[in-house]
Amino acid sequence: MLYIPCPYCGLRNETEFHYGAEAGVGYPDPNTLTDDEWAKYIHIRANPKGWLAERWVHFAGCSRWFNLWRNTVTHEIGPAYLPFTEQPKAPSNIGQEEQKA
Amino acid sequence: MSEIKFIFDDITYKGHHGEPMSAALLRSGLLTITNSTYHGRPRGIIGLGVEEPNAIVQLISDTKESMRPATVIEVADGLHVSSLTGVGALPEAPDEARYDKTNHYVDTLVIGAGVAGLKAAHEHLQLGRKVLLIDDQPKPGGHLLHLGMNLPSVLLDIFTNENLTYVPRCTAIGLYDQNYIVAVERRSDHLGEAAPAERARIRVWHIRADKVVLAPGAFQRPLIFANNDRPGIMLSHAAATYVAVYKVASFRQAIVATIDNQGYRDALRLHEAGVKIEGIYDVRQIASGPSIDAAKAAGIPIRFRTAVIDTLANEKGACTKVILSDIDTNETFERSADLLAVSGGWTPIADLPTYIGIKPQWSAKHAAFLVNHTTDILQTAGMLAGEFGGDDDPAIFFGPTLNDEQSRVAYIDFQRDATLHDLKRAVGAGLQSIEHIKRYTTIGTAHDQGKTSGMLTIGALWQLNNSTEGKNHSLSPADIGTLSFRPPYIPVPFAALAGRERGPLSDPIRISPLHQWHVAAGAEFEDVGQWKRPWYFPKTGESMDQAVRRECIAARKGVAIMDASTLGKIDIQGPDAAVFLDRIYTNMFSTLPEGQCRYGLMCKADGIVFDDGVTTRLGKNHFLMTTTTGGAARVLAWLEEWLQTEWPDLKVYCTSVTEHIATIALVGPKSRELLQELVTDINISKDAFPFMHSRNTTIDGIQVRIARISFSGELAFEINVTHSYAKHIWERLWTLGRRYELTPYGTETMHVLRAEKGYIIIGQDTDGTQTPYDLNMSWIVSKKKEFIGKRSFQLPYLQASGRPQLVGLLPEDIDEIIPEGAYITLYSAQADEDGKTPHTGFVTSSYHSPEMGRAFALALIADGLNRLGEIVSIPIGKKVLSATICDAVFIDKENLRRD
Amino acid sequence: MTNTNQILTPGTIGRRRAAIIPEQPPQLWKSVKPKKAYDIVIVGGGGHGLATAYYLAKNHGLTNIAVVEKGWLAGGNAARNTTIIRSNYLWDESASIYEHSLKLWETLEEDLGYEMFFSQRGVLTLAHSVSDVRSKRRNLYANALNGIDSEWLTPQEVKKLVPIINISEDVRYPVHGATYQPRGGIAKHDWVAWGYAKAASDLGVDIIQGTEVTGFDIRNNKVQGVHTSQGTIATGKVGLVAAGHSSILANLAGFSIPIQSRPLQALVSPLLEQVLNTVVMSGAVHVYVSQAHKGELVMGAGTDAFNSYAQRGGFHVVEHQLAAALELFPIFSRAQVLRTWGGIVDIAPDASPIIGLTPVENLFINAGWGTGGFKATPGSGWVMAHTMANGTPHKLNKPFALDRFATGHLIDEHGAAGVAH
Amino acid sequence: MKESPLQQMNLGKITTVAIRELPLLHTIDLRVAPSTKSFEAVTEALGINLPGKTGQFLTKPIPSEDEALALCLAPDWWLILGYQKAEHTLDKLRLNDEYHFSFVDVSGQRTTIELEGPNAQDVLAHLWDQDLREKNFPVGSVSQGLMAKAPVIICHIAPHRYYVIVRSSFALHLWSALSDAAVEWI
Repeated sequence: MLYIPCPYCGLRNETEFHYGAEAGVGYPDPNTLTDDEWAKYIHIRANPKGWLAERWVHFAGCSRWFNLWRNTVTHEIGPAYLPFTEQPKAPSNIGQEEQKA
Repeated sequence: MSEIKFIFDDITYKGHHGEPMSAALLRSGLLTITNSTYHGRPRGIIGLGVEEPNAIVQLISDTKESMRPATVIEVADGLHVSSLTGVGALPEAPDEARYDKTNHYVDTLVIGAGVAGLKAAHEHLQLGRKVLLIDDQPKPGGHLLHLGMNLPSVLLDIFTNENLTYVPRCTAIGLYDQNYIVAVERRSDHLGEAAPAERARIRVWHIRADKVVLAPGAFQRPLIFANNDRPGIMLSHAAATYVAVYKVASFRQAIVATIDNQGYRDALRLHEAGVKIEGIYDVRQIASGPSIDAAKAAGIPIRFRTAVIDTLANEKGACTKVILSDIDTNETFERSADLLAVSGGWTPIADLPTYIGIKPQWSAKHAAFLVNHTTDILQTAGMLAGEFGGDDDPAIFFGPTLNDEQSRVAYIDFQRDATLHDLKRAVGAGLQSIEHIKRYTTIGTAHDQGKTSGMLTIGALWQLNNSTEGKNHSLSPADIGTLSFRPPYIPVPFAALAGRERGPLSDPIRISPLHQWHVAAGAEFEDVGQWKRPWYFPKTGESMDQAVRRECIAARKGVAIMDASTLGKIDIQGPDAAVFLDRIYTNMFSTLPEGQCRYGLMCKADGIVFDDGVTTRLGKNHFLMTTTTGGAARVLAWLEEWLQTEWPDLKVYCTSVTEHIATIALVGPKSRELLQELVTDINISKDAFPFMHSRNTTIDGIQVRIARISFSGELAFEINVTHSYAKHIWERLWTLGRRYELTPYGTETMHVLRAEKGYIIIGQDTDGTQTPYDLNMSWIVSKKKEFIGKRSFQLPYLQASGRPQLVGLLPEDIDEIIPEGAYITLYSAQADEDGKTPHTGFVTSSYHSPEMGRAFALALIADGLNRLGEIVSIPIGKKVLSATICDAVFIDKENLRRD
Repeated sequence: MTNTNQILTPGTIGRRRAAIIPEQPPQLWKSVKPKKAYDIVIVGGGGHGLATAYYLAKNHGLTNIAVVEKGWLAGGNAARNTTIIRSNYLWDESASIYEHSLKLWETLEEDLGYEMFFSQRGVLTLAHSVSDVRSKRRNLYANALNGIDSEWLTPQEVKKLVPIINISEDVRYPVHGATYQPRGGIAKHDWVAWGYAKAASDLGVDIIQGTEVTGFDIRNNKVQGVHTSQGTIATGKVGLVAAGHSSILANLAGFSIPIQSRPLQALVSPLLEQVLNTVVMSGAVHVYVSQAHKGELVMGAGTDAFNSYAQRGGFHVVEHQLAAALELFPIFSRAQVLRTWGGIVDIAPDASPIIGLTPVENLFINAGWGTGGFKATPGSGWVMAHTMANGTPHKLNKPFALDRFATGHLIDEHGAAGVAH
Repeated sequence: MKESPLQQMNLGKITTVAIRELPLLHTIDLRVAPSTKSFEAVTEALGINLPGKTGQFLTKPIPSEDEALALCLAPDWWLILGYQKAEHTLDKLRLNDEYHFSFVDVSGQRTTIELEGPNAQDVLAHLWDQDLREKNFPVGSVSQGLMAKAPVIICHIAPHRYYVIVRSSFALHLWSALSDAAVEWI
């Protein structure tokens, strides 16, 4: 039972959310794409081991969509951010930069 | 402690209320509890708690429950138990017990009320935090309880702190991400017959803690030697506790075999309780510490570098003699004992942290795997973290070298009867990974999940590796790896985890405001998602077919009424509402005049139809969308997703009004006449109120919106009214409708009526692979605008010829209703040599039409629209039906009846 | 082959000895260090990878093969599934490949010379509503035309076959009938993989454990070797058969596949006297249960909703699963959950596998079996071996090509499979 | 003529927990982006003071309506309970494209169940998996979620007093679930 930070409602159990796969895949202009490119938009989303910026919607709460960094191996939860806002760096990167500083 | 009586295997035993059943049985002198699962060997109690592999019994009191360790059953009046041989049985009687669940959020959760856990609780309370302390024992104290000692007052004081919630008999079974813990509290079995009826027998706790302290303690390990499974051979800590604390006086003469100082402490306790200690046999070269000094002072004989190698038994199988071996000379000798107490070292309970991927680390000093872990949110304490108390000094030793014959009876997993021989065989078969060896030998897969056998397996493998040709001496048990633990930490009854989700509470039942009327009218119901919808309304003695025919005729010839309240309804407002709908639906909505309705179809981006319904323009910037019953939540989520994540510039708000608005469909040629009696504010004549128009008016002063929408092809009115007035309006229509023989109908009749008109049902005439073109609905696909899914129509396969298309089917036999889902073949098609018959489509909807007086169907048929008039076959078992492909609209192709 | 037909009356107080398990053979497979070069490298030592290697050796005479496994052999989904075998799929393409697999199952023990407790005890798939009945019956008619044994059972007939099931109308979602495939059943998952491993090893296939593939040597869009944690292995052909990790490997080879990796959980009870002699599945209420040979109830839970490689899922999924199971089987109330575990399943957009060529020459992929991979093990290995040996797909896996997502020719088993196993 | 989903059912006792339906509360769903011209126009026309933060509610948001409540469910989403005369005040604004808001009467969409008594929170905790601790859900808080799988809105009205606002079609189901959860206290 992941504990997911809704940007509006705060921490809530995962059963209140629906998953929306990789974040930041915008709707392309369909008419400029080849069939392959269109298929890629429809069907292919990142599936990495490790940190993934992904979309969630708090369907049982405020019904808002948001993006979230989450680690697919450790289930660590990173920062949440709103659509159309700047994507924060992946948590591991944040850590590295802090170490350098 | 009051004395009680309980029954085990039909014999009555006495015990003290609340003590472990194992203690009472041992006190009565019962050593052999059962026979082992595969080898049939007599077995007795070896442990103190959930680690017990042998004494697994079955509760018979109330509902039978198998596979419970006798070491954790608290005896109470009325307890009735029988033995098992490793195979449980399920109860035939229904389980009348209640089970519940609760959710708990807390600052600090402490798991384990031993000294380490109590200290942690104390610390966190001192910091002003709220603490939840859970422990699987009936009383706090952990190890101290086994030693018969009282808690120090500083730890006792925490129980009066109002910030502490202490839950005994509560076992953490799982640790999950973000400090989510599932625990199981046993709440009534220990009360026996005194348990209140309304009390939940087991409560499952879902706990989320800001911080978790794990102080679960440790299990003592047995040792591997030949015939190490005989009744009378016990873990030394358990034996000493039964004798010293529970006053078990059944043993006269004991041998203690040990690899650490714990054996000495236990020997002392046995000695002090009056058991003669024949000797302490220690595998170590030398040992020191207060416990050794004390044992010497007590005059207990001690011999070093000596290990048990075998045992002998009496006719009942119980241990009578112990064969010992000098490790350096291999000289063996025999000693008599009715108790062999073994101390093989401690195995800290590392299960919970491993569930979230924290790996235990080997410590040679402790001869154990530890989890010494501290983060902001999770911390281990006590023995798990390596706090063994300082007087243990264990050897890394799991058993002496045994020959082939001895290793066949040297048990590692008692419950699975898995031996050292099995382990050697697995290694010989070429297996290296401990996971393979576990699977090959089945070690660790029984009820106790390897609580005692897991570490023995690792140790035995390590010893086997070290002994082969003298190499690998640098290996440690850590190089063997650890076995994976899997939740739950202890077995949990299904019923406990199902909790209150039983019967009607297992999934919500959704009902319309007219539900009670339908029930009173004798409706048969159909499950549509979570909704209960009237399926048909049989009159006394009527079959479903008869009822549906009557209902269909009423709708086509007179007037009929249906509850359509379950349809999804979404209020859509905003300056860009029309633009938005143009993008969502395949057809145009920006051109829809105010006060009018239009049917719309929506696709996913892959071009596949996913919902449909009628949308009404209530105002310039205001629409009311209806969706399918099952699609309501899905469609609203779909709209929100596009608005929020793709088109935030569109000024549109969507609001669900599914339950706010109840919808009553009044259908049939006499519907206008009937409605006219109630609606006096507006003119509802054909010309004043045309098809697909919507009007606001009142009935009995109640605001209603009436729409000229028809899902049957008949003249029809949909009356929309707020939830709280729905029943009043329905009953008014019902009362007035008597003169018209107003007939209520359900979903089955609705389906027949719409199929006669070729109207689709999403999910019945579609299966998630149809484009609008496949449904012969090219008329609804706008060429003038972009909409979701349009691009996919260009994909080669979606525009290929030969795709299944929606058509009608008329069976040759007019009374033969083709089964829905039946597959269609070319006329007179035959199976090939593989037994396969090529098909050309399948039947989606099929009914008898009272209007046509015959059976008819809708079907998806390859290239069907170009094959009208063709005769096809439908094999049904051994029968082959024939039918003719036809247009999907069977009745009133000119749409004359709807006005 | 084993078939336990005796069913004890539920509730008999247990004093029974457990069924004897046959001993494992004294020799299984040899674990070896990798050679410098092989004709073929199979990435992934699970059931499908081992079956591929076996059929390459047996059917195509190719034995200079390495199976490279990151962890321990068959330690992924092969060790984590609920062992259900059936072939009654909806679409012709699926039915054909799964039926081919089932036919192989029927002679597999003889073929491999290895006991794997294959038991054709039948698979019931329950229907709980009017629409559920309609779609299940459609499946049945489709199966009939595909020559697959499948029949419709009324609730009373279901009860006869499974006496412990509750067919009353009182449950939240009553049983309205079921499809039944008598030839379906179960097998012991570990032993299936071990049987293939032993047989492949006996034919000369190298089994290399504890070796992770870290990249591919690709030149002129042609694979030349695999980089591993034990060095580079040169090879002419590579097969990616690593369920759960298919996306990662495809990315290493420079292309993307439409796969998402999700946790799928299952659970098991302690040994119980035999009460259930048929596999019972219900997509509508999420119940997948059988009783294994030794007596434990084996149940599949649902997939979690999000991507994960953690091999663990949420406990709420298990709790929901048990609630659903008790509605159908009230007798399970005091059965215990002994152990839960999670696997990682590859989910493709149409819930059908991807088997065939990739954009890289001589690099082949076998992925996307979702929750249904176990039953496909023999068939999957068979067609993958054919595809790799010949460089072109077998007719059975041709429809399951990667390019179907661009043409739109999906094989959408969602409706039929649900989260089915 | 009006009927509520639970017909004013009640159970329990105030010394432990009393559970009853508060039927037929007039309810308005308001959607408008905060800090916009539309927001100002709408709140002015309604004469209402709206809570600014998701998860908060205001009692007496309208000076003339003593019993009214305004719940903030999302940054641009409010539910206003007990405000009878709201509708007509916005008619003019609706016709003006410069304003972007949505205002929907949803009185029939949900009904309200009140739990009151020292064990009210215990009963809720049996069915509600959100954090009810004072520090995270003090009086004045509102939250949406799932209770016994039914979508609900919970308000912490006063110490030991909660509203559970449930979708009408789920109301009877939720009532059964609450009765079951409360069994050890009633």
